[in-house]
Amino acid sequence: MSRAFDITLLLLLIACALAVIQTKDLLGAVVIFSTYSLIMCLIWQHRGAPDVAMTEAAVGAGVTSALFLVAISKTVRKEK
Amino acid sequence: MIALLWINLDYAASVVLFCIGLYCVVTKNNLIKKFIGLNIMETAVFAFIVALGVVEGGDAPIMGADANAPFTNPIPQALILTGIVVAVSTTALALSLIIRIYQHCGTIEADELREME
Amino acid sequence: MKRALTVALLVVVAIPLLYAVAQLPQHGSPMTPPYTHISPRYLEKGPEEAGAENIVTDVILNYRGFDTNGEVTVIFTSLAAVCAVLLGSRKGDERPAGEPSSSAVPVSDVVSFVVRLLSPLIAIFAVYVMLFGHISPGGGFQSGAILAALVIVTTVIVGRKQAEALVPVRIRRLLQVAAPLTFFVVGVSGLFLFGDYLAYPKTEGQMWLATAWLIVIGIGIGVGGAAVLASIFWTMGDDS
Amino acid sequence: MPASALLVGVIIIPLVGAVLTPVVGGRSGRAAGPWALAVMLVTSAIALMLIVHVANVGPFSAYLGGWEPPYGIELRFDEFSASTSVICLLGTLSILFSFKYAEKELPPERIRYYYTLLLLNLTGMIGFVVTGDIFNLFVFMEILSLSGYALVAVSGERTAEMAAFKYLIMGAVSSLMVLFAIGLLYALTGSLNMADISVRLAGAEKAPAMLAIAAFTVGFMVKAALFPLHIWLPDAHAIAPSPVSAILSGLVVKTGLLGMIRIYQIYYGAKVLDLSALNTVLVWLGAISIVMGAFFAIFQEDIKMMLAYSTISNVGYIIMGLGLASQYGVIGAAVHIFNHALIKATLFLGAGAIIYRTGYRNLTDLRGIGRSMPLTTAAISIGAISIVGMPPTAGFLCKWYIALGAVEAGQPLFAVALVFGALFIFVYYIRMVNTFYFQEPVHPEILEVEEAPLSMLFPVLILAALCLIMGILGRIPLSFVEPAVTRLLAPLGG
Repeated sequence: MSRAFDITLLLLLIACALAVIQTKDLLGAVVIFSTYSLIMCLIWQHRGAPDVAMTEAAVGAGVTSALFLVAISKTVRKEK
Repeated sequence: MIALLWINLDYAASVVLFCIGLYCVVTKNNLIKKFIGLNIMETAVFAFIVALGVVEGGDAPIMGADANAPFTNPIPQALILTGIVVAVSTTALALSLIIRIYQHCGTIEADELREME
Repeated sequence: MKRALTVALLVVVAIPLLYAVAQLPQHGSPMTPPYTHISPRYLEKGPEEAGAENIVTDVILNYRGFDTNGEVTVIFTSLAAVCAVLLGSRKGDERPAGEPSSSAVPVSDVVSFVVRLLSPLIAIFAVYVMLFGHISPGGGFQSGAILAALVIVTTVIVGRKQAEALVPVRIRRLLQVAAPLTFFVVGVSGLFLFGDYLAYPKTEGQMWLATAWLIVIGIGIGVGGAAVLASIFWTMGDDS
Repeated sequence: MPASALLVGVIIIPLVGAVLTPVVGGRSGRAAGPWALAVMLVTSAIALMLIVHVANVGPFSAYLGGWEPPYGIELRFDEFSASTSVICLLGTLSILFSFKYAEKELPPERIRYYYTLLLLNLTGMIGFVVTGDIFNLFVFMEILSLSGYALVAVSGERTAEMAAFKYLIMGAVSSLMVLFAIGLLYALTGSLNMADISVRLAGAEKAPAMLAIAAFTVGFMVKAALFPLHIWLPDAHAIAPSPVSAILSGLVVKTGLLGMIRIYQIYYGAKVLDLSALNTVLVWLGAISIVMGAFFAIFQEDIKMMLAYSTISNVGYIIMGLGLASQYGVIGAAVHIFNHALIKATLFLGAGAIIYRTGYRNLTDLRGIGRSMPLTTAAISIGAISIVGMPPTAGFLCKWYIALGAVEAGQPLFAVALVFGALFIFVYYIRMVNTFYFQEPVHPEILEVEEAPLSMLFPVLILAALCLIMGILGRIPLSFVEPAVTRLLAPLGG
């Protein structure tokens, strides 16, 4: 059971990574990227690493995404 | 090899994510997109290192009255805490450079920037 | 063409990588070198000799405290780097050719309400994480990141001016260097009191003191980290 | 003061100095420069004491937090760590050189951050060469890389920012490679202390150990700008402010090479793999780097661009010496790390002084500068003679040793490549010196410019003098690193 859960999460992770690459809209890509971070955070929580999970949730999904959003608002939103 | 990879599934997934990120860094033209790719690579390496410390059925390494062995290895977790901070620092600097480049050149597409040189 | 080449190249890279990671000691087994060599001592003796029940906190702040000293320096470097790249401008800089999308879109009432509702709770959570990093998951940097996230959403809701008024510039300069300076003070006092840089009290009966030091460093890192991350956000948001 | 406290101090003092620079510097940043200079002078004094100590008693350690290795982090000062002295010397002189530069070229808001980043960069390098813990190495590598990327962009020119971004992308990928390799070594040994890893790696699985050294090599080679991975270097080093170019070319590139030496220390000691295949690859890449770097340098008009390409060929020399894995080769390579730092700093700072006075960077525009700035051009000429490797200058002995090493390793072909590369280098430096002294100026006003200001002239002259002195006293560093090289190569002989 736990194994199936693991594999589902890993597949979701890879799917998110591919989706980030495919998305032309940078804003969308950043949102998917923060989802990716959250899934990663779930995996780490599940593997008994709550400290890392918490950091990833706050930094990877939170602060990093905010910085990306600032950069997008100051530049362009669409990839050519 | 496949059987071994099935056991070491976490490591294999990290390698796949690493390659996806590398693909994004190499082929994408948009600088912000390149950098999202780099972030994917970074998380892949972090996932690899955290996976090194995992033990079957392990609990978080927090001692207390109701804690019971086995515990996961705390060292990789400590390393990755540092790694995540390094990653966000690099991201902040890279995005500042991108903002500056856009202010100077009006574009953040790598090929257009190359033409301007 | 370039894509096909890259994919081919990646496959060439990926196969040896996969082959090598397949040969690594088995994932999840308790017999791997990482699990048998150094970590047993940390797991067994951590709470007694390093002062925190959360072994990860023991490792990052005590056993491998110097790494964390470097880590807070890295994030400070990042702040200095962002300032060096973004502040000021050369003479004759032309204004951007493309119009950056204006940030005048008003924030929706729902979002604003929810943020106002949640921010005190987030703040309390951050303080909890900061102070209780030694017995529960979390610690200085996590709480710093949460505080920074709080500052960032507050900036979005109430606007830059009001958010910045919370932390005046003079104090902010000191807060930004709080984390490295805390390490310096604790490290040097360790050097003079116990003979080694970053040494903690180790004798029996003084463990509460070691725990107290862990909390002090945690507060330093939390406050410093939050100040640095928020400053990076503000600096990047400036219309330089 | 016990030696271990000094060893910690050599990292901590510049670190705290750097952190305080924005506060001390004030809004105008006027106090930041003198403050940074004072910090570096104190650090240099400590570094000197450490080197005297290591010459007397051999390598020694400091345990941070009082945890003995492998449980805590160990700082280890050995003969290779003596490069701290070069870091401190170049750092001090570059900061002094920066005074006038920053005043003229930088927006005032950036000045204090410029000095902060310089100090952080130097701290990162000192930590990098002194630490004995492999993850701590990574942390310091990040401090020096991040500050390096920003220093390239600090002048605010459009091209500078693009060069910095290119540097950042390649640098970040290479850092990840190193982190991945650290993870692999940790998986195999369960340890992060270098000496401990070396002991425990002996019985490890071959494939992951091989992947780890491959990842380390690629990662460090990007930092060192070896041939196929050098593409970031010319732009970054040529466009950066001159004092920064001196530090990047003289020191930052060398950290990649010193990192390689650390990895060799682990792998040679563990005897887990036969590294001769990797060494052959490195020797070949080194040879190609020498020739390619020299070849491209010939066609450069921009003086700093030419110096940047010349760095690529000199990295080639060092890699070749390391890859030969023979006593003479490695000694020559290790000493060339020191000497090239001195020489390249002379050249970059000299070029910077000329650009500061004239505003021109192309060789054609600089014709006849030798008449109006005689001291600076004389210093540059000394640097040029040294880098070609003519006796009696600093460059000669190490290249001679590397050539001897090639013969010793039974590969005299590479000695030929080395001489061939030296000829190329000779061609373009002769061209430069010729332009300075013997050609009629294109711009008549070039004859009117004044000699460089004292705070710029002093560092350049000191460095040029050192190039000569190190040539005459060249045996001292050679015999200084010899025990370390013997220890490094001992497992191979057995």
